[in-house]
Amino acid sequence: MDAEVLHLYELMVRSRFFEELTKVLWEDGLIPGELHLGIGTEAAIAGVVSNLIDGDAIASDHRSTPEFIMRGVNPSSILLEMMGHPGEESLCAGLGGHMHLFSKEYLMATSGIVGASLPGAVGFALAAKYKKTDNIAVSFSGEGSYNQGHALESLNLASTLQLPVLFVCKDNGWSITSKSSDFTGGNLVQRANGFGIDGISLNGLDVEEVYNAIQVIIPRIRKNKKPYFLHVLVTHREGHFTTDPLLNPKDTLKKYGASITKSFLTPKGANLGKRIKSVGTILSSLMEFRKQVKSKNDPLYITRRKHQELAQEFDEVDQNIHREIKKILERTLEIYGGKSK
Amino acid sequence: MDAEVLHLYELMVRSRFFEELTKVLWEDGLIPGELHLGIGTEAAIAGVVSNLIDGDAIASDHRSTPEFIMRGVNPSSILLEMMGHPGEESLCAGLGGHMHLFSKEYLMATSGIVGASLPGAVGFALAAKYKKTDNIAVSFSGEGSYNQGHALESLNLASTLQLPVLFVCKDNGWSITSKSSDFTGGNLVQRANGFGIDGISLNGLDVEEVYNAIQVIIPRIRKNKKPYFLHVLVTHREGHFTTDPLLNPKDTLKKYGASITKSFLTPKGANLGKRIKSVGTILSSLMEFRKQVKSKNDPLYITRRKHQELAQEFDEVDQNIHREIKKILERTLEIYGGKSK
Amino acid sequence: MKRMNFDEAIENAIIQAMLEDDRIIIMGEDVHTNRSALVARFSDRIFPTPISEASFLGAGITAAMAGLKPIVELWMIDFICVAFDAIVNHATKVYDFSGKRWGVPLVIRAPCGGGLGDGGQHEQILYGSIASIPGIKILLPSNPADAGGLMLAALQEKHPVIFLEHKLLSEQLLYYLGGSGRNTVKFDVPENGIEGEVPDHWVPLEIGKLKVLKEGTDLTMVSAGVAVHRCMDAAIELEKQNISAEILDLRTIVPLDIDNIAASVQKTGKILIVDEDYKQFGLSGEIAASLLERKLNFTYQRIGTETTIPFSPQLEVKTLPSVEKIVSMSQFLFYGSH
Amino acid sequence: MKRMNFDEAIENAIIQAMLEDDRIIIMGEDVHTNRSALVARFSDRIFPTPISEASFLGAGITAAMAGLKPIVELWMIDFICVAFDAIVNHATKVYDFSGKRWGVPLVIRAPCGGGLGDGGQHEQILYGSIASIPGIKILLPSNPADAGGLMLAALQEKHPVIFLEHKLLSEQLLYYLGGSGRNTVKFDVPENGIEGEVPDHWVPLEIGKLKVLKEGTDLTMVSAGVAVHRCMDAAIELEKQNISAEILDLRTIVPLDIDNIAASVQKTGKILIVDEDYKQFGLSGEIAASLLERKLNFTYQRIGTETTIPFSPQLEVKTLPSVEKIVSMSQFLFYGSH
Ligand SMILES: Cc1ncc(C[n+]2csc(CCOP(=O)(O)OP(=O)(O)O)c2C)c(N)n1
Ligand SMILES: Cc1ncc(C[n+]2csc(CCOP(=O)(O)OP(=O)(O)O)c2C)c(N)n1
Ligand SMILES: [Mg+2]
Ligand SMILES: [Mg+2]
Repeated sequence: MDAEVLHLYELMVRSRFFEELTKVLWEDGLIPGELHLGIGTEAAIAGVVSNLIDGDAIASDHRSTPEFIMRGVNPSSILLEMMGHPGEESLCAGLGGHMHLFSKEYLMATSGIVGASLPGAVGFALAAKYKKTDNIAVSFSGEGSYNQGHALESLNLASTLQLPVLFVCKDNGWSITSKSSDFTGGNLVQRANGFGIDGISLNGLDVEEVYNAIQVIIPRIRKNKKPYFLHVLVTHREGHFTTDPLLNPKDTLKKYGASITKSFLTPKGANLGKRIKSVGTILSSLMEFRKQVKSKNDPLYITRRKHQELAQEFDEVDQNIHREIKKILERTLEIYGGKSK
Repeated sequence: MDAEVLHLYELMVRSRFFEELTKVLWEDGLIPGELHLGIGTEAAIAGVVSNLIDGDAIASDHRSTPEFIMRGVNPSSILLEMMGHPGEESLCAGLGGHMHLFSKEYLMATSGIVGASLPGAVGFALAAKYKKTDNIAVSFSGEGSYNQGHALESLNLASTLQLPVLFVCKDNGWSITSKSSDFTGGNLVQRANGFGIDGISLNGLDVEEVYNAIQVIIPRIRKNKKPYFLHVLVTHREGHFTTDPLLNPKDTLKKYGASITKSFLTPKGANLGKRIKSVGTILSSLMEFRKQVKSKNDPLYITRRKHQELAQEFDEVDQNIHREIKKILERTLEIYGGKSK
Repeated sequence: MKRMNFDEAIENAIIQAMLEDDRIIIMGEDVHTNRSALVARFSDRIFPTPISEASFLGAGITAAMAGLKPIVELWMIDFICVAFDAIVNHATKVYDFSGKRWGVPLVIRAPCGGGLGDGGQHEQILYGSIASIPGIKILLPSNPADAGGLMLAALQEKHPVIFLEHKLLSEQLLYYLGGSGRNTVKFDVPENGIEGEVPDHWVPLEIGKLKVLKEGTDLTMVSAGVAVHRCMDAAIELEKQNISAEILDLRTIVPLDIDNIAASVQKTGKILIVDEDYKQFGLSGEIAASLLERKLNFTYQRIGTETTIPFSPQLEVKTLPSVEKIVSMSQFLFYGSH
Repeated sequence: MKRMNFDEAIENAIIQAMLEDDRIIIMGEDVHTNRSALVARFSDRIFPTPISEASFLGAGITAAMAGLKPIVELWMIDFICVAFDAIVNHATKVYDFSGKRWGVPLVIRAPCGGGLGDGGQHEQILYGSIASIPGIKILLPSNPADAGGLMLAALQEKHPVIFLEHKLLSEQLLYYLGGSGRNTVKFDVPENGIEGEVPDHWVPLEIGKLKVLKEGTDLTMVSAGVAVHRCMDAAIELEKQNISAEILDLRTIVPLDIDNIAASVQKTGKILIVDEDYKQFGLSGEIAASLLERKLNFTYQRIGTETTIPFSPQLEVKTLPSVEKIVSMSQFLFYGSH
């Protein structure tokens, strides 16, 4: 199990570091638009994604970066996409952005329309079944999406067409500023049952709990061609989106300077080498930030605490991923800066 | 109870005779468009409608004639509407037709879009609650509609806003040519439960069963301002719509001549008095037709069988309603013929 | 050359395509019944669905992205509205969002149009609303040969296509929705639309090319679907009055064949657009704008549906484009008065 | 006269209306937060809802029919697509279906428009698709005074109205959606739109009347919302080139104030339509057709969004109407070349 734990931890840390990086880039004005982070959902997603095989498909929502990173999509291409870089190297040539990430190669699609992951996954599963493969499709979306018509219809559709779909409901308890318990009649596992779909509710902050359950669930879906509903409790440590004004009082928000912005958004200025140097500083502060998050609701922290015997290995993973992400950032900024000059 | 049974029987017979009349008029080409009859649903609807009070609202679907008749909306105005008579006397001035009947006076709305009764009833209930009345809203729709997004959303909406809605699901087991059990995951009472709504499944062919249950259910809705789900088994004795080609082989369909058509659609011809005379013949054959329907699935027959002691009273009701409907037809045709001359 | 009904031609072209391309599947409500001939032949490629347009159209999109070619059927185009998001925010957007790397080869097939006395929720065409969204093609054939050829073309597209099938042209729909159980009502069915010559082997028609149905010198009439036949009938009337109308059958609403419309208008100097869809913010406007952008000089009129389609047949007939209206509007265009 | 922000003006007009008419309620996602000032004042008249646009908009229709006046809010107009059926087949149809006996006094309020770098599913305007359906009015104000006055007018209507609120004009939306947590991005916010003079007491503006923002002699520019401000900026540039543009702020998309557009075009002989919505099958076409129907002689050009709005800000700015494009197209209209 140790190797598995370390692998899962690695997936989670990679996603976490990557998202923390996007957060800084966003604050620096290098990522346009709203930015919805999956920080706090990593355990749930790692537990699922680690059990996927080639040809499995994913449909996700406005908070899909962890899935893309963990599934192995080129992180630099994701970063460039989120930065709106209009070029070949960006995942979607700069046309999609962070709410509309698509990878044909990995059969991954997203949508900013609440609930659209569900019909999306149903269609992927239909294709997989029609082609007589063993593949499945996974839908990732928030608990709020289970009140949206096309999502509810999709539960019934997958159930009656007997399709291999895993519906993952990432329940953080909130939809933007709405407390979901006030807006959800009944409970969601029971709701899935009402469409003839079996389901379970798990602690999505505990990656092993999810992983172990999924190890049984996914093979069953592959074999029986029947949908399954996985309800996981997660947190959104950053609010609905970055510097969610509802979570952060206005005046405390100005703490981040415009460091990278200055060096990269200004077309003329210091040479690229100098620009990239500032990156190291930023990443180190990310590391710092992450370590401060020792709340018992942090899936990374929970894993470390449960496996104190692996403390050293965890630290090594941190260091490796730190280096990896730093390289990705450097490469990305090189492409980005090179083009924007 | 006898008085109640007779009253319920009367509601059912009135609806049945009226719809059988519309069937003949349709076959004669006097009613345009598709015609979806509620024959076979009368017990379920009578059991509910008989428990409504002034100010209660109804949202229904493409098969709403029984509700309109039983609620007391002027039958002649309904008939004129279904005949597409463009005039003041028609319920909707000829603009709506049988799938789009509206009565502002009775707070009754319909829609030909599957599932639209549910948000419709939710909005009516919201208004009733906001105005601090004791009124409720009833949604009538088929079991197929419970797979439609806006319908499912509405269960949740009524549940979370705590609205006095009675969702009546008229389950005939079929949606056009689709066997509903093949297209419905889980069961519908359980599905309603999954939205936090209590529900029950009843034999909708037994008017007393429905009536007795509703006598308890509706007052509870009025008081608690909480939705309730009523699943009733019904039949559609005429198929999806009149002379449903899937139920009736093509060549047996020509049995009805164009009697009224000839006299009423031809602008010039015999005078009105003569035209109306032919009506008597038609109504008598309706009576005949109804009596032949002695299947154990006919709600009227079931009531008569259960209360053989009331045989004479039932016959009287039949005779009275026969006269009533005949008068309505005469009055209607007079208006219709008068205008179309 | 053989002859076929309109709906037969479509089914025939689909069969040809399905035999050649096993990625084609069919989804929709009651398709096991409505396409029973295809079920007999391609059983497990026909997927009947619950009454859940939003989800099965949405699923059709990702099924297409994953390598299938779904024909997603709606009972009527009016019901696209419950699935409109799948069109506006998904089917038409994926190709762009993906950096033009991922296409959605999806065909949406839906009956449309009025004249059956079914009322305003069941007789619309609605292309005016859909056509505004970049990224989807819309076809509306007027006869069996075009219907088959365009269906085949649609099934070879890499991007979403809406294939509209006018109810008054389809024997099957007239039989089913029009009330097969009675011979007491008559619909104004265009003879040359419901049945006609078709090729022995289907060849895809070019999408976005109109057809000149009748040459003329005085006036260009642009139309599609059933309205084309109304124009043809009106032209006979107009000939008697020495007005020679050129009649263009668009066949494709998006993309519009503006080149050929412009060529005709340059010749006649006058255009009358006859559109069964809602008049406002739709086809007639787009044609006006496109011609003006080309700096053409011409006089212009249009006929379209201006209100909710009334249930009453007497009112319905006055609301939909009719031969009378076309004749009258042509006279107006010609003489400046009716 | 006092001064207010755009969103403040709307809220202020709503407060005035709610005080006078207790049938007005507010429904929508997160309205308890986004309208917290109204919650404080009118607590039980604000109904926050689940993420179920189709059902709460549908419910808003019958609530209106039963005597209330709901303001149904959407997070963005893009999301109307999941509730499109409620517009096309219900809100706009009930009055007709009921024989013109039952109205639906409903106001749909929704942010719209691009310029925030949010991508093609969250920056649309979509009135081109909606406006084709008879029976609904569409408002798009460009400044606080019009916003308040039109909102009040909308709340006095007996029929459904869509009130569009451009994100780049709303301090609140810019703060919330634009990323209040950073001062590292700047949006191209029209100064004269986001804040301005408003009356002390709101008086309803007449729906369907445009405003001449600037008189001119050479060229008529027709526009609405943020695009109006782009036109004003372009006009300054054009003045330098001795082109005098008359600028019309439509304020109302449906019904169109064709009389006043025609009057201006009759004077200038030239029209440029600047439309942030999709160019095809939309506003620019409808104006073209309506002017041609009146047999006016004029030259015509249009600017609109021609593709899915790209996420990349560099591409986005090239896709939406811009001062540069307007200047260039005006020159083209004027000189026949750019
Ligand atoms: C159809 C639709 N309605 C509303 C929105 C606006 N919106 C974006 S995210 C969101 C909340 C989603 O909540 P949930 O599904 O719980 O996901 P979370 O953000 O909590 O991960 C809303 C309402 C939208 N994008 N699409
Ligand atoms: C949104 C939508 N999709 C499809 C249809 C076509 N349609 C009309 S009635 C019907 C079947 C409805 O079945 P059910 O709800 O069980 O009612 P029933 O006709 O059996 O009473 C369908 C699919 C429609 N009217 N609206
Ligand atoms: Mg959530
Ligand atoms: Mg049924």
